[in-house]
Amino acid sequence: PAKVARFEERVAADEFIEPNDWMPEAYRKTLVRQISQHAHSEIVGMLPEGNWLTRAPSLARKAILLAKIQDEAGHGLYLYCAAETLGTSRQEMIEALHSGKAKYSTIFNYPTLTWADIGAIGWLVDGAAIMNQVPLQRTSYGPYARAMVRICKEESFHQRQGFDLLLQLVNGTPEQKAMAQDALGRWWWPSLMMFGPPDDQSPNTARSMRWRIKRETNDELRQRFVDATVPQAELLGLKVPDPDLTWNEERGHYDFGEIDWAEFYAVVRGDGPLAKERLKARRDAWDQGAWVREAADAYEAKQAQRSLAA
Amino acid sequence: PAKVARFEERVAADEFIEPNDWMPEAYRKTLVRQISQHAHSEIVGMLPEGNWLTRAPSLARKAILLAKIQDEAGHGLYLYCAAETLGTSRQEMIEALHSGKAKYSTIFNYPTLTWADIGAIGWLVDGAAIMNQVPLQRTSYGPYARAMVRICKEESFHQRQGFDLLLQLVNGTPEQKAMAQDALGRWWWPSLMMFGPPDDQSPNTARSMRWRIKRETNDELRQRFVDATVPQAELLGLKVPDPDLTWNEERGHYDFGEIDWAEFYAVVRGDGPLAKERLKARRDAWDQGAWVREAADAYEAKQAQRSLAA
Amino acid sequence: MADPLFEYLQRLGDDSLILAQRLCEWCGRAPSVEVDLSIANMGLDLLGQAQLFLAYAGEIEGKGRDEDALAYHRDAAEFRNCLLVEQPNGDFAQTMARQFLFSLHRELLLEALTASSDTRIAEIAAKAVKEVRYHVELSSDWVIRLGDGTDESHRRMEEGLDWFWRFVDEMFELDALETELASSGIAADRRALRGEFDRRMTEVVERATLEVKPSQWPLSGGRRGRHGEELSRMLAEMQVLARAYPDARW
Amino acid sequence: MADPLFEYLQRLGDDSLILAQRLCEWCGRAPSVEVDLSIANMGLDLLGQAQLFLAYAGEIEGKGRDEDALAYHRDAAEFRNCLLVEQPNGDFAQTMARQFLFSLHRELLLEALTASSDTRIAEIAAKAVKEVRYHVELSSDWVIRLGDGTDESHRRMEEGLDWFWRFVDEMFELDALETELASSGIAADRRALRGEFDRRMTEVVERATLEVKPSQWPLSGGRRGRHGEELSRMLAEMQVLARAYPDARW
Repeated sequence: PAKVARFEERVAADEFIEPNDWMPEAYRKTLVRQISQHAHSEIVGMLPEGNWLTRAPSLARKAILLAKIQDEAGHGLYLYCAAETLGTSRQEMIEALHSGKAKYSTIFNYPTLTWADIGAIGWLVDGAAIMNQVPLQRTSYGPYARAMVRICKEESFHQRQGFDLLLQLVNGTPEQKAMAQDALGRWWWPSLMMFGPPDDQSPNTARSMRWRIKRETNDELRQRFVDATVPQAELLGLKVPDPDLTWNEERGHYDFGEIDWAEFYAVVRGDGPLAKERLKARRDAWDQGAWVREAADAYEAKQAQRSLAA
Repeated sequence: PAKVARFEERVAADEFIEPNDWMPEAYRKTLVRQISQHAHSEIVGMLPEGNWLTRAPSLARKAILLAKIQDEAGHGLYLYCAAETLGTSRQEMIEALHSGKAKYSTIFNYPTLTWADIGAIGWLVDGAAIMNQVPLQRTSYGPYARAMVRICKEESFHQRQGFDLLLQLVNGTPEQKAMAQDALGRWWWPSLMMFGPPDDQSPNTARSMRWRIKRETNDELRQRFVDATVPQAELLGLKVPDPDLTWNEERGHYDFGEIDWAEFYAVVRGDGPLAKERLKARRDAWDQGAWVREAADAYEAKQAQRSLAA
Repeated sequence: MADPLFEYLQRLGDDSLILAQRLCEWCGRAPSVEVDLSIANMGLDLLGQAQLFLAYAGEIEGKGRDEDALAYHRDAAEFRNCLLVEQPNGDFAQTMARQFLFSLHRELLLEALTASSDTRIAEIAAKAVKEVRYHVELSSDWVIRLGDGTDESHRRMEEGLDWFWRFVDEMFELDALETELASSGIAADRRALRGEFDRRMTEVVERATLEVKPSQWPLSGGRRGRHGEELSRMLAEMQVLARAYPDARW
Repeated sequence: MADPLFEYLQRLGDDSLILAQRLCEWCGRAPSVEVDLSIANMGLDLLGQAQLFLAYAGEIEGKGRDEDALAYHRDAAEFRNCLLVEQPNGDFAQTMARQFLFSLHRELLLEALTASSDTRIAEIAAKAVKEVRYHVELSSDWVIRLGDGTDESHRRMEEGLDWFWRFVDEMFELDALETELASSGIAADRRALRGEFDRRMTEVVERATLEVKPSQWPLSGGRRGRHGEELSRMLAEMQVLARAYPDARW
């Protein structure tokens, strides 16, 4: 109890908790769940973008997309490492993903249907991610906070690239503009869902905020995202697919329509449009790569033995 | 020896030898080799054509090509059955193919690079096959001869379709015409090689002809093919890639250039441009289908047991 | 808004076309020559049906597009096939599961359409239903044989059916467009076919010693052009020549 | 006949472009996140090299084609890459075998080209050689690790090298065009690189406890546009958007 009090005190004072510091089990568990979910999202998120990598319509755009996907793999790595400092191995985390026990962002269960979706993902999905992540640069767990600093810098770069891709489309041929509008139409609502259930259905929020694992509520972040994104859509000349969207002078915020929570919970449950395909792709990659990982281990072992013998 | 004499007599009298008749071992072996090679050619031959099936540029052409490939699978089946009447199982023949022991027509080790190649295969490859096969309708082994009757009818249909495909191309855009010319340029020489080595390097020809397994020599058939095909090329307005090709008034035949026999023997040896890919494709199909064939066998066995028990 | 009949004919034609294209991918790669033959057979039937429905669709549209223009010059979002038929082949068990689920629905639909008040549709359906009846037989046989074969084939067949389950409901959806066409006797009421589908499907699945999985969150969107990620990839291959040489005739 | 320098630059650029495209196919499917990262890394380097060589090629041609026009609007027969780089990925061992054989040849070629009398080529080569040196290291490490790993990885690695052996000679062919360009100091004499290639290749293969197979019938034709069956299929995917929307800029 003295430990707990001391811990709570440090966190309240915005001190960083480090791997070897004492922490409550629930704090550790919540963090592992949150960080590994974030790591899995980066890795699964490579798939919808990778779907258009081989079809990118110019060499420059192909290089930008490949670099972006590479960054995501890198983020996945930092985050797995951060989670490992909490005593959970990467193997365990990956098995939890493959068994469906661990989650990843619901958004990656939607399909990328045209090239414009690559722009929409950069602009909206990375945009939403930034909203979530910027406050986490001051999260209470040191390794996580430091990973976030680096990730946020790259994410905002990605967001600008996504916006730029769409800008090119809306200034292009009528087909290109239609493609961009269609993409916004499909990605808008799933992006809003990225912030999670509404506050009144998010029971752990209070504790996570006290622990500085979360620093703002789902609804606050969602509102901030809408407020930031709607003007950008106007800049692009694209229509947000929400008839209820209006500027509320009094609140100083946009009012927006009701999210289809039935769809949200279905996707969370693992029933997203491409949920099965995504998990299968990850599992297949992992299973088909097993012999490579085993070979690398065997080689390391032999090398260790050789240097021992030498 | 009396049996041999009686056999030779019957063959010389153009009687059919049937599965239960006595026959010399060498006759049986030669036939199995020849028929199974022919069967394998039908099956491997599905691959270069299948390569363009998913890309056929009109629905009608796609249907024609699919029907053609289906016919080839059918030919493969008749021929495997004909060979089985000689006491060799299909399993054995397929294993011989996959181990590289059994051969198939060298032509199928060349790649199909454009849609025009589908026309060239129908016109030239099926054309050459017909030259080889028409005389085999009167071959001495009954089941083989009867299979040939049916096969020849379908092959000449395929040849006309191939010619028709090319006719459409040469009457089309400049790119289409160039595609047709390029295809003839690539398929001409390999087609001439389909008739096998020159007579003076084909030691078994005499015996095979005596046994009516072969009814004309390689060079005779090759000449007949050239004589029939060159006018067709002229009709198409395409140039045969042979500077030495000229009509020889005296012989009443076309003279033509020397075949690159080094290439021929390399391809026979298994070094054709796509030889490894073709065998791998067949092996993979067979290996990946093993569980299906096993399941079918297991089901048959269960059914047999059930009807026994009933 | 496009003519409802034009839309409907595209749905009918695209289902056949896209499944035929998937079957073409098996060419030369089936577990045996006999199977190669029967897959080609079904592919040919489906191609023929696609040609008839799409040719008629082009006539109804009246803009001079024939079946090839529709097959080769529409983007993925313009295709009206159900999601099931565009799904990748997977292993042979998956291919047969897809074929069974689709063909069974299709047989019932075509049967109903033989009574369509549109005589052209009724004629095409009368021809096609015989072909599809055979596809149902062939694929049922495989479902049963694999389900009741070895442990491995049983597992694969169960996974195959399970994998496609979420695409079944879409085939029985009746949207406003089809409701209207059905009320004038042109289209069939897809919902009315579901009972018979379930009955016959269950019969086969039981004979195959398999279990029907509890229903999953059903997916749809194909009829509105909202497809999965694989369709555009398939079309890139299928349409490549027509797109690269727009002026050519073949 | 096209300008020899234009031809040569396409050869250099297409080798990079086509291999980069193959590497892109691995995206998200590698044996580990670390491997995904390093494949993406090599892909990016190769893409960059392709852009530089093809942009220069377009300038030399002088018909207003830039690197994208060349990448997206040529048919398979117009591509000038060697056959090795267009070969399908196969398993990870095959991918690393292909990468090792190509990168080793490429490092030697680029090293020689840093002394090209064409300063633009020399500059590109100077930048690229550093990148490719790292690709050689990375792929050698995998050849050794897999060759000297488990029995399975040993077998796969051996099969992987064996599978690509027939495409090696082509990379050292010096046709009339390159002979002429080499005599004026623009191109490198590819034949002169073979000894060093064999030496270093053998060193790695031996450390990997693998055996070099007796030479096979070598295949070539890529430099003349005679490719295998897979290139056109790859291009159908790569070029689909550029072909479907010829007027669009991206």
